[in-house]
Amino acid sequence: MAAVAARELRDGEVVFVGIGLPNLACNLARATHAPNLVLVYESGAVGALPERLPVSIGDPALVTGSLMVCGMADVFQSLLQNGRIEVGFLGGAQVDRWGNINTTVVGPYERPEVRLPGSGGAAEIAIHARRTLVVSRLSRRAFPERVDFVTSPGHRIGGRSRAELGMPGAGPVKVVTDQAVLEPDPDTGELVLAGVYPGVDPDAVRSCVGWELRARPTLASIEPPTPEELRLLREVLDPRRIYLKG
Amino acid sequence: MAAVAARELRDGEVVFVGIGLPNLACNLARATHAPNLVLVYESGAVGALPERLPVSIGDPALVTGSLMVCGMADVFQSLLQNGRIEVGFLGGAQVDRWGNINTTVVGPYERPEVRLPGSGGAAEIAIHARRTLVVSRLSRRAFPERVDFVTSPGHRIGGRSRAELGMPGAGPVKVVTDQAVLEPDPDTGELVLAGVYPGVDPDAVRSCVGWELRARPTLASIEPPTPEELRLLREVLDPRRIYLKG
Amino acid sequence: MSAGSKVATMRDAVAELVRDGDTVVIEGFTHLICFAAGHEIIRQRRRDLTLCRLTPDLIYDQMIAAGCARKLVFSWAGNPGAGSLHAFRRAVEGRGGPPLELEEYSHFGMVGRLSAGAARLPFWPMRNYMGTDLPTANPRIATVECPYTGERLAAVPALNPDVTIVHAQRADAEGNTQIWGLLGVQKEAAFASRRVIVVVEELVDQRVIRADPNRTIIPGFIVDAVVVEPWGAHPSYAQGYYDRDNEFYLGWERISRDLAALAAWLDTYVYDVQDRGEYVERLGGLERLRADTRVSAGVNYGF
Amino acid sequence: MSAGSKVATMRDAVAELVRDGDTVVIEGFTHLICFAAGHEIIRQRRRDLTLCRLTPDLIYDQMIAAGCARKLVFSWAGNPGAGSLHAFRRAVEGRGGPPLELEEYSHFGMVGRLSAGAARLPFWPMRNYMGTDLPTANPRIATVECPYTGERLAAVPALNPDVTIVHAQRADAEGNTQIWGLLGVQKEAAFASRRVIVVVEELVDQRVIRADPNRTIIPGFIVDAVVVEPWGAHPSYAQGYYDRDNEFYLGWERISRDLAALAAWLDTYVYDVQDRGEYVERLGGLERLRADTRVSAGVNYGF
Repeated sequence: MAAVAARELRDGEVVFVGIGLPNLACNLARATHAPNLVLVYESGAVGALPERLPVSIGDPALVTGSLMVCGMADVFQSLLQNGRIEVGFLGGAQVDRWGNINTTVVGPYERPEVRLPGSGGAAEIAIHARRTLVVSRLSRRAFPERVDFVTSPGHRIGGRSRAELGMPGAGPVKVVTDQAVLEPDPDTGELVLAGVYPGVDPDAVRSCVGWELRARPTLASIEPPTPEELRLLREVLDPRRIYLKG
Repeated sequence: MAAVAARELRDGEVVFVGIGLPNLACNLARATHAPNLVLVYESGAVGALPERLPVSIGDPALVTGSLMVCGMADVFQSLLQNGRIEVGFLGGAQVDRWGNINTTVVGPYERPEVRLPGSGGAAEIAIHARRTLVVSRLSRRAFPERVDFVTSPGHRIGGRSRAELGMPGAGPVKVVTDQAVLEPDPDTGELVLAGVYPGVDPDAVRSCVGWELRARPTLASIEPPTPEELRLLREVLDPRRIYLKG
Repeated sequence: MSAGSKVATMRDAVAELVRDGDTVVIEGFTHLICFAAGHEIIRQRRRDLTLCRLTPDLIYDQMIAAGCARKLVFSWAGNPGAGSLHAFRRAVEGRGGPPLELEEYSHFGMVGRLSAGAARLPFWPMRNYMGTDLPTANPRIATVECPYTGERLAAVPALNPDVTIVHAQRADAEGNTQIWGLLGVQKEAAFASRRVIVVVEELVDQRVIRADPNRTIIPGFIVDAVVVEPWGAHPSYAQGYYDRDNEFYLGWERISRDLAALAAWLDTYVYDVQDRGEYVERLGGLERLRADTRVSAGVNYGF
Repeated sequence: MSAGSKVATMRDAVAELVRDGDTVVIEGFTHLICFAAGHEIIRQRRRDLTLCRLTPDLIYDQMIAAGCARKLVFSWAGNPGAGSLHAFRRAVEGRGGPPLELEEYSHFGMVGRLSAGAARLPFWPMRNYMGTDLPTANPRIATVECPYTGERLAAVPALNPDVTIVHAQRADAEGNTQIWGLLGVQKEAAFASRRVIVVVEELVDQRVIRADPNRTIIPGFIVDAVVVEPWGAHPSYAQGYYDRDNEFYLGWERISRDLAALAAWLDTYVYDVQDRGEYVERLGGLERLRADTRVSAGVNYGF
């Protein structure tokens, strides 16, 4: 997933990085085709060059040798709300048919079955980043027809579009999973199957999704990670396999 | 005037300092009875210990060796609007019966006879400082019944009190001139004669004021500068007589 | 210029400045989280506190477990990079533990609340929350109409805590405080607060502060007490002093899952220790976390 | 990480990024006022500019005299510590000189306008202006209703300039910019602007910036051009580089009072010089203003 997500990043872009796979993807991109990627962390580290794999978005390694450290009021107002963040990464316990993401609760808010951490910066990233990339492992639990709670709005919320709701950003342009890549239908914003990993049966993907998953007329076959990408991920970026589950 | 104003400052207070006489008064107070006065300049220098007489509120000597330098958004929001400034100094071309001050225009705004610099921070200082001290030379031109333009509101504006207008600060508690000291009447807020300098005839003061100047039942006689105050002012604080007109 | 010293022990500072029922902010985003103050509040058995932080982190999970909290105001309640805050989850999921009232925002919302508090404004405007379920979960998230465009923006209410506790690398005895590395929202939290406690790794002569005034985040005249508490932010970190103790964060997952283990941990490392020094001793010292040296060059303040 | 260099000459930067009719901000409160950019704008005979600054200072007085300005947006129009801006006064008092439209605020109002611009909000709320005549003189000062208390606060509209010019002590070739000493509203102005020119005393290797990231005020990715112009802020000052030229400020009183003297000054020091180097030459060098050395100690960024 990290390698597939990394390919979505263009050199020189300003990216709002989350911890875990997004961080791996960004550092892989920097090590390969996008050396000038500017990594921005919600903690206030800008242009970080982490010398070790950061274990939190506030890791001291993100500060040492960075281009700028600013307070969080500047992060959210002058960078994110200002429209300076070109790509935002999102992940979540639930991603639904319209790309809405839930990181708040499984079950009802007042009496949840599982209480998740909540928004953090995810609500405003989903609203303001010029575009977002969603990274999530495919499973029926994780891809319901409708999320229990909209933490991060996608393309259609209660029947209303992002434009109607006045959201500056374009929303999720790709949902990268461990088996396939979903993309919003240009007209409706509904997530459709855009491509599968080598050897993955589209019907297997459909069985992991809680709605009638439509597909693009022609499915892209997604390039597996190159040996070089694998080497960087496994030997350089995450040698202790903290985030690489394989 | 500097010496008389200096005596109004209490040790440890946080003072919003203007350039010129207010700066002299604050540094005289620091050199005498108020060594712990915290000088705040609208330029963002906090706890300045100027090694030379600052010639502007942004003088580099206010930065070197200060306790904190902050941006102007912090000066006006976190310090002034937050209510952390205990004393503010104001001066102006015109001071009226109610302690309103004009530093904007003489004559009509659209076609002024004399265009003055304008508010700078004076409007918000008058509104937010816990109390203000006004320093101005006495003259009929400078003390009209009504200012041509209210830049800094005093105790009564168009008949309305500070409380009615919702101003956090107490407004001008003293108007220090070169002949006398005026104070607001506790009930009406109208400026009345509170004290005269040695040898000054109250009627001489009245003739310099554009309204029927009332007086306190008993006038305070204002102590002239002590030899030590004069020495500090003339030899240490303003040896080149930049602000001391005598 | 040197007003009276505000240096106090943690015990005295908390006894005097943190009261039952207070709204308390212990800020520091990943960096400089003042666990030392949280533990003293637990030891002094403060109750009915409204605890506010963007990321409750382990410190509020511990305070919730110890029964200090009536309410939690927050935006992200996880164990950063490690898992869940189980005392928090038990309370919210109704699986035992004291009940806990929630008031939930996003990070931007919490930053806005403290910015409004620091500016002494009643609200803070932002473009946010459209399409999310947060305003439904938290009716205090409102809207405000722009007087120029007529558009409706989101608004959050000011947060003005009774007491804010900020950990910093250094301060002088008057409380003039300098922080570098991640700044979080400490400045806003301190200015928004009625009372302020600054806890530092090092107490320095005022000359050190005056030699680099651009590094000062909090001026002494808004500070009520200065507590000198080396290692006071462990298991979080202090840039230039010590690294984050990730093993501790990972280990908390196991401890906080198990009520008995959690109670035992609080006994051993909080209730049964006199102060921070003894806490560090029981951990066998923390030298393994001592930071390496990457000293920046100075800049010229001459004129 | 090192994107393309943005280093340009002042001539090219102004030619490309400052256009007739633009709304222009040259910020710097007493400190770091970029006279070098103002003079190049005069030389290139830009017209119909809306000039915005808290304190127009000598630089805008010169640009007004040279006919660059259609409108002035400001909060304090004096010659700091020295007297009046006479080109400005002539225009406003109708005593000759090109007409000049005014939009007047207080300092707080201007700071709020740029803060709103930097946050991409349409307005900024504040407690201000009650009892003053400023809202009458400037109807753009409005009020906004608090959604929680119902009280009416003052509001100022966002200011989003076409181009902002900031002078700084140092930056790298990508425009990552560091400032110390007085910070004014430069950060807000840069983030509020469509285009940004950074003018520096020194171009430094990116390693210098990365060695002390807390000093960075403006990140390179919002900067369009980096101009290296030593002494570029004269007669204002650059902390650690050179002092304010007070004799120049005092002398401006006499020059600006007299149309002929002012025209002659512009010819000699602006129109007839090629660039900043020649300007400094004609002044006989500025070594007398060179700052003394008061270097701060570094701090440890290790972990």
